[in-house]
Amino acid sequence: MLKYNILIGGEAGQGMDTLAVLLEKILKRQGYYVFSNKDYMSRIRGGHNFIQLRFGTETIVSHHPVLDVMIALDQRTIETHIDRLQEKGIIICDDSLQSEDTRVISMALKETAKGIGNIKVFGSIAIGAVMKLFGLTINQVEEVFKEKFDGETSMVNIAAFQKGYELVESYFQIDSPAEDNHILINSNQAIALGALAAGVSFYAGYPMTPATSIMTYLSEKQEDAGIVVEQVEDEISAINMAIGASYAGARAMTGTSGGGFSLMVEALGLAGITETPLVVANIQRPGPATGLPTRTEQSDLSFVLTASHGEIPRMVIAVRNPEDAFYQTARALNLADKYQMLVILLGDQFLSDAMETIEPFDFGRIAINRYLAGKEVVTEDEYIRYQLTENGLSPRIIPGKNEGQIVLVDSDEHNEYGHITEAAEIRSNMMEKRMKRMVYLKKEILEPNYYGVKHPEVLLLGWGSMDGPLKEAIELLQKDGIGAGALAFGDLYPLPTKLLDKYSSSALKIINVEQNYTGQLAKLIRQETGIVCHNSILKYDGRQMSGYEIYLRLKGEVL
Amino acid sequence: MLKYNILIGGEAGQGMDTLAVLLEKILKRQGYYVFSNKDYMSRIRGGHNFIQLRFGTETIVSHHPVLDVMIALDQRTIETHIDRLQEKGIIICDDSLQSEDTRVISMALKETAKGIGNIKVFGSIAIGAVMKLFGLTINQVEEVFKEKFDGETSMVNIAAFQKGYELVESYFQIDSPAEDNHILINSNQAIALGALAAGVSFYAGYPMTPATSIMTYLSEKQEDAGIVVEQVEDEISAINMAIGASYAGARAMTGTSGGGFSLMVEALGLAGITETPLVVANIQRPGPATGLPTRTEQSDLSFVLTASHGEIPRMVIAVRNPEDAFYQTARALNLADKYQMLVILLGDQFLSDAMETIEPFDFGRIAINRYLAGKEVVTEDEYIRYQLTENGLSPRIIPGKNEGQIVLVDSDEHNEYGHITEAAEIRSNMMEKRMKRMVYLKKEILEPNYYGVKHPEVLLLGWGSMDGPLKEAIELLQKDGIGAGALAFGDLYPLPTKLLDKYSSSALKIINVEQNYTGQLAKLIRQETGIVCHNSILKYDGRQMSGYEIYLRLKGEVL
Amino acid sequence: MLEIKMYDFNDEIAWCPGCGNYSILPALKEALAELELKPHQVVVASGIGQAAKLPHYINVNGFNGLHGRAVPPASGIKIANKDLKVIIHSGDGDSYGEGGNHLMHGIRRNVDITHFVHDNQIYGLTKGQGSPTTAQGQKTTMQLDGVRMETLNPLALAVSLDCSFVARSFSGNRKHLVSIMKEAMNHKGYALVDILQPCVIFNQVNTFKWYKDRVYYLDEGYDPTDRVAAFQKSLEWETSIPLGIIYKTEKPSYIDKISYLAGGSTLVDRQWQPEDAEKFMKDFM
Amino acid sequence: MLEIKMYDFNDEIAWCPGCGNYSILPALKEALAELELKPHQVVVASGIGQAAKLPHYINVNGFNGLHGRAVPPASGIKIANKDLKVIIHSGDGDSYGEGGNHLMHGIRRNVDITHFVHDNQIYGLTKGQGSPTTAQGQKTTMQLDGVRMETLNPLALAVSLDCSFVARSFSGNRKHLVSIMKEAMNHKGYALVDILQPCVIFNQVNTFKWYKDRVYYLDEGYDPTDRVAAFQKSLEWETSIPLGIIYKTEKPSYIDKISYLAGGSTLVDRQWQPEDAEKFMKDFM
Ligand SMILES: Cc1ncc(C[n+]2csc(CCOP(=O)(O)OP(=O)(O)O)c2C)c(N)n1
Ligand SMILES: Cc1ncc(C[n+]2csc(CCOP(=O)(O)OP(=O)(O)O)c2C)c(N)n1
Ligand code: SF4
Ligand code: SF4
Ligand SMILES: [Mg+2]
Ligand SMILES: [Mg+2]
Repeated sequence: MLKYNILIGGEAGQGMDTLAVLLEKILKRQGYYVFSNKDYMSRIRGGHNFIQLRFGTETIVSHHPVLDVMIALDQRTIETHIDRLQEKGIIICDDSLQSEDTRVISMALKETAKGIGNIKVFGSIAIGAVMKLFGLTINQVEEVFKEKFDGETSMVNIAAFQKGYELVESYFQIDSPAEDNHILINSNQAIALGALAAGVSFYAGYPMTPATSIMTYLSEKQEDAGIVVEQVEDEISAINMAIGASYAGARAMTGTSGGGFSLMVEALGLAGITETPLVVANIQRPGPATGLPTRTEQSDLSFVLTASHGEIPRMVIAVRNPEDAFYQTARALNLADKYQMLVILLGDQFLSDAMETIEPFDFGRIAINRYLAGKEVVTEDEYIRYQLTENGLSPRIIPGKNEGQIVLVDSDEHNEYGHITEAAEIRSNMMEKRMKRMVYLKKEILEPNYYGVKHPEVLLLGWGSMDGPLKEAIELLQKDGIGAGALAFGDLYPLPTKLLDKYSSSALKIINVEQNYTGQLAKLIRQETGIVCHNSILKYDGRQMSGYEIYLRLKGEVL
Repeated sequence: MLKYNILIGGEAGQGMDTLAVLLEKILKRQGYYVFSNKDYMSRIRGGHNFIQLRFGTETIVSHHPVLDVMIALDQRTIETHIDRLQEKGIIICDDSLQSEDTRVISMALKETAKGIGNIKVFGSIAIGAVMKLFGLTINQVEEVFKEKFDGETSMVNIAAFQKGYELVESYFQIDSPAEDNHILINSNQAIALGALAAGVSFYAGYPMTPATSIMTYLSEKQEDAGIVVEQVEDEISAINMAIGASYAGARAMTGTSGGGFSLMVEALGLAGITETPLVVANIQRPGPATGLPTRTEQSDLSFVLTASHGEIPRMVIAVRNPEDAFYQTARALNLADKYQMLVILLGDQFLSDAMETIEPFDFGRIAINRYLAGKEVVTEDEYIRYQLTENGLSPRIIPGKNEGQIVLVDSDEHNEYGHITEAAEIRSNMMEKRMKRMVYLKKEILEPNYYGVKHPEVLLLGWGSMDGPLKEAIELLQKDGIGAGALAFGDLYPLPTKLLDKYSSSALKIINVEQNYTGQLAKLIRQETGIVCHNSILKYDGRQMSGYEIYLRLKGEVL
Repeated sequence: MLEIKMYDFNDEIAWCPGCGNYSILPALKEALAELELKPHQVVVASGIGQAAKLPHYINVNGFNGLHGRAVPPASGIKIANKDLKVIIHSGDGDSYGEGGNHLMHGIRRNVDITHFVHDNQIYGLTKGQGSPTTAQGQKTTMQLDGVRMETLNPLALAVSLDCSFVARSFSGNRKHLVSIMKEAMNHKGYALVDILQPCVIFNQVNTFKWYKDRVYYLDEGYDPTDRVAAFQKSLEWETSIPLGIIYKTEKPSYIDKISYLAGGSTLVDRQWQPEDAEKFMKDFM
Repeated sequence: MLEIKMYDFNDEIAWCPGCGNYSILPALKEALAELELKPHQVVVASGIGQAAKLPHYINVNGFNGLHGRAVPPASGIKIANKDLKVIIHSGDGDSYGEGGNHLMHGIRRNVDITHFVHDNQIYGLTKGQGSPTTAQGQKTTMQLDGVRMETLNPLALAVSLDCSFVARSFSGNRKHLVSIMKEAMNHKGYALVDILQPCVIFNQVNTFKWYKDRVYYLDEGYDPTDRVAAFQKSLEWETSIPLGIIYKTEKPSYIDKISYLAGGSTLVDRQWQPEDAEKFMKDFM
């Protein structure tokens, strides 16, 4: 299958986002598979940003360094990326930009746009040209423009598109796609949609890149869905408010990035000791501290495994792609309710901005299970919030519903009624009650995705957003005849170990592939299983490894 | 050697603290070794508190469950502890309390006190009686009372003491001690004194049991030492203020307990990325959340190893006893300056309240090394705060001292000058620059204390406050002819592994002994070395294991 | 009026004998009884401190959260279930110190909760350090040479934030306290009531007598709707301390501003199936 | 007066063309030059946001800390080295939102620092969400139906806390801004200056013109030492917005209250040997 890779680059504020949205939507509507990712700076205007957009007739799960087409909105784009342009690639840019390169198609984009009546539409000319270069039809173009812009604006843009389409000749070959039956979505949107599907009715948060878009999406839908999304004064408030809402019986959630998560740490323990269901999404970016706000990293795993003083049960799930993000969010919410506990979802900037064409979500697969106690608890007796039971779970009711029954929860150690206690025996019982969940969770955890041969000699280990790149890397390795396999973990804690045991036994080399410095998955695996990785492929410069990059580094550094 | 164990119990507010301070000081001044620990509730009046005081003519490093004498200020004390009183033990209490037990010496404490002129002095009568029971002299008694109380009050109390001394007959045997050349101190006081010796000039904190006493002690001395101790609005402010002061060139420190530490987590990363020297003391108490505010636990180790999003270099040191606390605090401050990094000190409630007689501190052993750059940096050139060097450390100057040179630090990723950067290569260089310290630290770390035989069959592993109890447990095991040894870790991260490798190789059973639920040291050791503990002795009810308890549990559960 | 003993709970009370908190607890029960709020309809939220132990001593729903963090969960509870009567009882350190940011923005959020601050002008539970309301210069167990920080005036602060109900009462006058509590709970929007409460152990300055000698009661003549006058009134202290409603303003509460919530069911009772979200997928088609 | 170019720094400025921040930066340089403060004598501390990038664009010492946490390090810096001139430049979100508690208690602490808030009434760097000073009802990228929170009035807040210097200026009037900056920096104690700053990208309501049409300058006739009058003045907004010193009061700063610090050397220059602490061991003898 042929896949093509287009880069759109320029300064913040030049409208690359809009161009990319238009182009990827048209391609998607025409039936192509699309995968796009964003590389942008922490500023609103100026600097250098770019979007990479891959498309083809089969599923695409990773970005790729080699470019076929570049739409350069400024000089810097050409200079920065020209080395990555394939020999027969094309650069489309305004004729005001300078380049001796023969691959440049320099067009009077801005002049032409002015002629059409609005200089702002020059980008649409470029899109038109690109579509033509690939010999694509203009199917869906009008629809997409009309959805994106108001009446008149859409007309000028369509005219601009057509102009661009006319100005060049078709150049690349591409198969015609099947009919479009996909959605195009990123993982943050999928988390938000998963939360909506699973009945989240309260979300409290504080803006922080790259987590903000979860909240923005939910906020947009709040009236339509009848939910409340509250932007609070700080992340401490966000998590405590969500815990309050959850105690009261709403399905509540919060989300942030590493810095905000750090501020939430104390309250994780509050959810733990009060046995309040809570899902917290940490959409990672490179730390420490403010770090690189708009870039990507997977460096909060070690942290979230033990974040908060003292000891609480917790589950940690990394989302791997938009599809996973949707179903895992719903699952996390159900597990939080089932075990009256904390579930942490890990995403990252790469996933939060990477758009992928996937199967539409099956809402029939989602169930909303609240596990609230039924009428057997609603007696005339006092309600006992922390009743000691066999499995550590106490029947849960919510306050205000049963006359004569009250619900008392406490951040201090407490007895079965929720009252402060300092008794040694009760304390021990309560610790055991809470921590027992970790045993039950072992039955809930899902094994990692496996890609590769049955008995891999080279076993790659990764998690979260490494899923797609690992899959692509394995395909490349297999083409080279290397007996490779990769495990891509979603559930991380408790750590599922069956497939790990299975595939690691045959492997001569086990290599963790992570977007961090210390090899956090490898550490976790060593701690939990004693399995030691022989090599590591690590990256911590804020840019996501592609499948191709993993493949190259493996061959260069390890194999 | 004979050691005796006295318990003083009653309600909060009945003055046990004062009695204990008087008694232990007198015993210490007479030349006895003393070890006392506190068990108290999170309330100001009422409830049940007690202090256990062991003394003898040799070093004592742990408390002990078996009691020789009990001073019961209320009925509940008798009921709660009578089972622990040895067969030939004695209970001293007011005749208003009820007990059929033959070991009770019921005295008209309150009546007698009234007779002396102040009912409040009844406790001093009890102390007098106790001293007599042990056949002790009244040497030092007057001095101690006079130091503790104002003129008149001290006279009435001395009179009360004498009355008590007269009312009973001597009963126990005890060797006469050597001359007093010790100090009597707990680990929080030792941390504070270590900080003073090592030149801390700014301490910011927020009250939180059991860390408050560090700050209280420093606060008392602030004028005398010419330092500033600031109680701030919250722990976030405390750590950020300390970082600011440290950036400006003061030796700065902060301290708290787990809940406050949780709030400091984001700023740990700030110290990391700005390469600002910082020592944070976390005096642990049982979590999660508010937990058991006045009790003890060692459950923050896993947490502090990776606390904060992203990745920073850090050192983690647990203090093991007051002597260790003093020298380690000074060492931590020097290391923080040497490596321009974060050092976390772990203490716990047990240590913070346990008074121990130890050798006076040798202030000559303390050096204040600030590692600030000398004049070679003070040129007319621009100062480059994050200059890339071989070992990752950049010469450090402080702001305001060199005309023409400025110091710029940043919580974002930055270039050598401290300016925000998003460049991939600089980012990678800066991560490596910072993290390199972990390699150099390996040369700084101190091996754990080892107690026991040369080739132990049973190897106990513990850390921090388990040091004394482990030592005592090993002595007991050896008396039983068991070939046991124990490693008590002070430095925890990076983990020193030489002695661990050495002693674990011969051991048939390795057992971690920890005051937590999840076996946090065992996890760390597994992660770092692959060495797996075969059994665990864990306790998480907020009460410290004594050496004797470890011994009993080992024999009961493991051996 | 409901029976007061409905709110009784037999947990041992851990406050010191003579503590002002002992007067606040029965006042709350009385106010609840008079407002005919049944135990299951009420939630008392608190942080950590002596005052914050109150949820354990009364038979209503209770959320005893983290130090300084009473306001966010209380807000979350009310937003989730607007049918509940949500009350905060917490200390001055908890509410104004560690929790200052939540108070400030909680007032701006104007969720319909009533916040009673047991203001003993000291950190009681942690043994007597200065709190934001401890007088500048006062010696404490931590500030041995006197508090350096300037004294916080919580009422002036609340007025500056246009808090919808701002009042002061005193644990030493049950009748006044009950009546202010009732008015505060009946008020729609964020209501802050600073209750002067002697701590007999750690605050030897602001004793029962100290307060008693200084407090006076605002009368009919005082207009609590004038914000500037309220600000001026809030500055009185030291020699004469006004008790009563300092400031009051009518405006939409948080929930009023969300029409589908104000007019519809609570979030807790929202009817929703996964398929109801399917329509949102069109954004991604 | 020093040469202004002494403060220039050639880092690329990441603010948007037309941003009000561009007028604040040279005003600061001018004020510093006029006060003859050399680069090494000054520290600019900030949090995170667009405004908070300022330390990168000026050649003085800089501490660009965490979001919302500019006040604590600035206070620590000043306490450690009272000889430094410590200034904060940060945004409204940073100073009043995430950092609200530090502002409140920083004012009470009254450390001698000058806090300039670039108040664009929006979260700029994170792309246009409502900040504490965004008008209630205003539509933003997050609050699509308008901000529900009530608008914070930072000056009223500061006056309620008896902040020792409270002023407002406008990025659109360099002369006024420079003169207020100088007065603020010359003032001893905590000085808060709220600077109206148009964000040309995310705040289409409070534009340059919007401010320009509304601001007026307090004149000699206004007495900034009357706290109640200052409170009243601070409430003006909407149709006419006073610029100038709203409130000012003379009182001991934090360092003044610590005699050995006020009279002695800085903490940084303190002479101390380990043996100097030996005397404290007597407590444990
Ligand atoms: C994060 C955190 N920091 C500190 C503490 C310790 N702490 C508990 S209560 C308290 C002060 C309480 O003072 P106040 O709110 O005035 O209540 P009071 O005891 O006076 O009623 C403090 C500092 C804590 N529990 N958690
Ligand atoms: C703990 C934390 N939460 C959130 C953020 C994200 N963040 C960075 S700047 C900012 C808002 C800045 O607004 P403001 O202070 O008004 O500055 P402006 O950009 O408008 O100048 C936010 C929410 C962060 N960096 N850290
Ligand atoms: S310490 Fe003070 S506030 Fe706390 S219970 Fe005792 S008297 Fe009341
Ligand atoms: S987003 Fe607004 S505040 Fe930020 S630089 Fe641009 S115009 Fe200025
Ligand atoms: Mg208090
Ligand atoms: Mg702003």
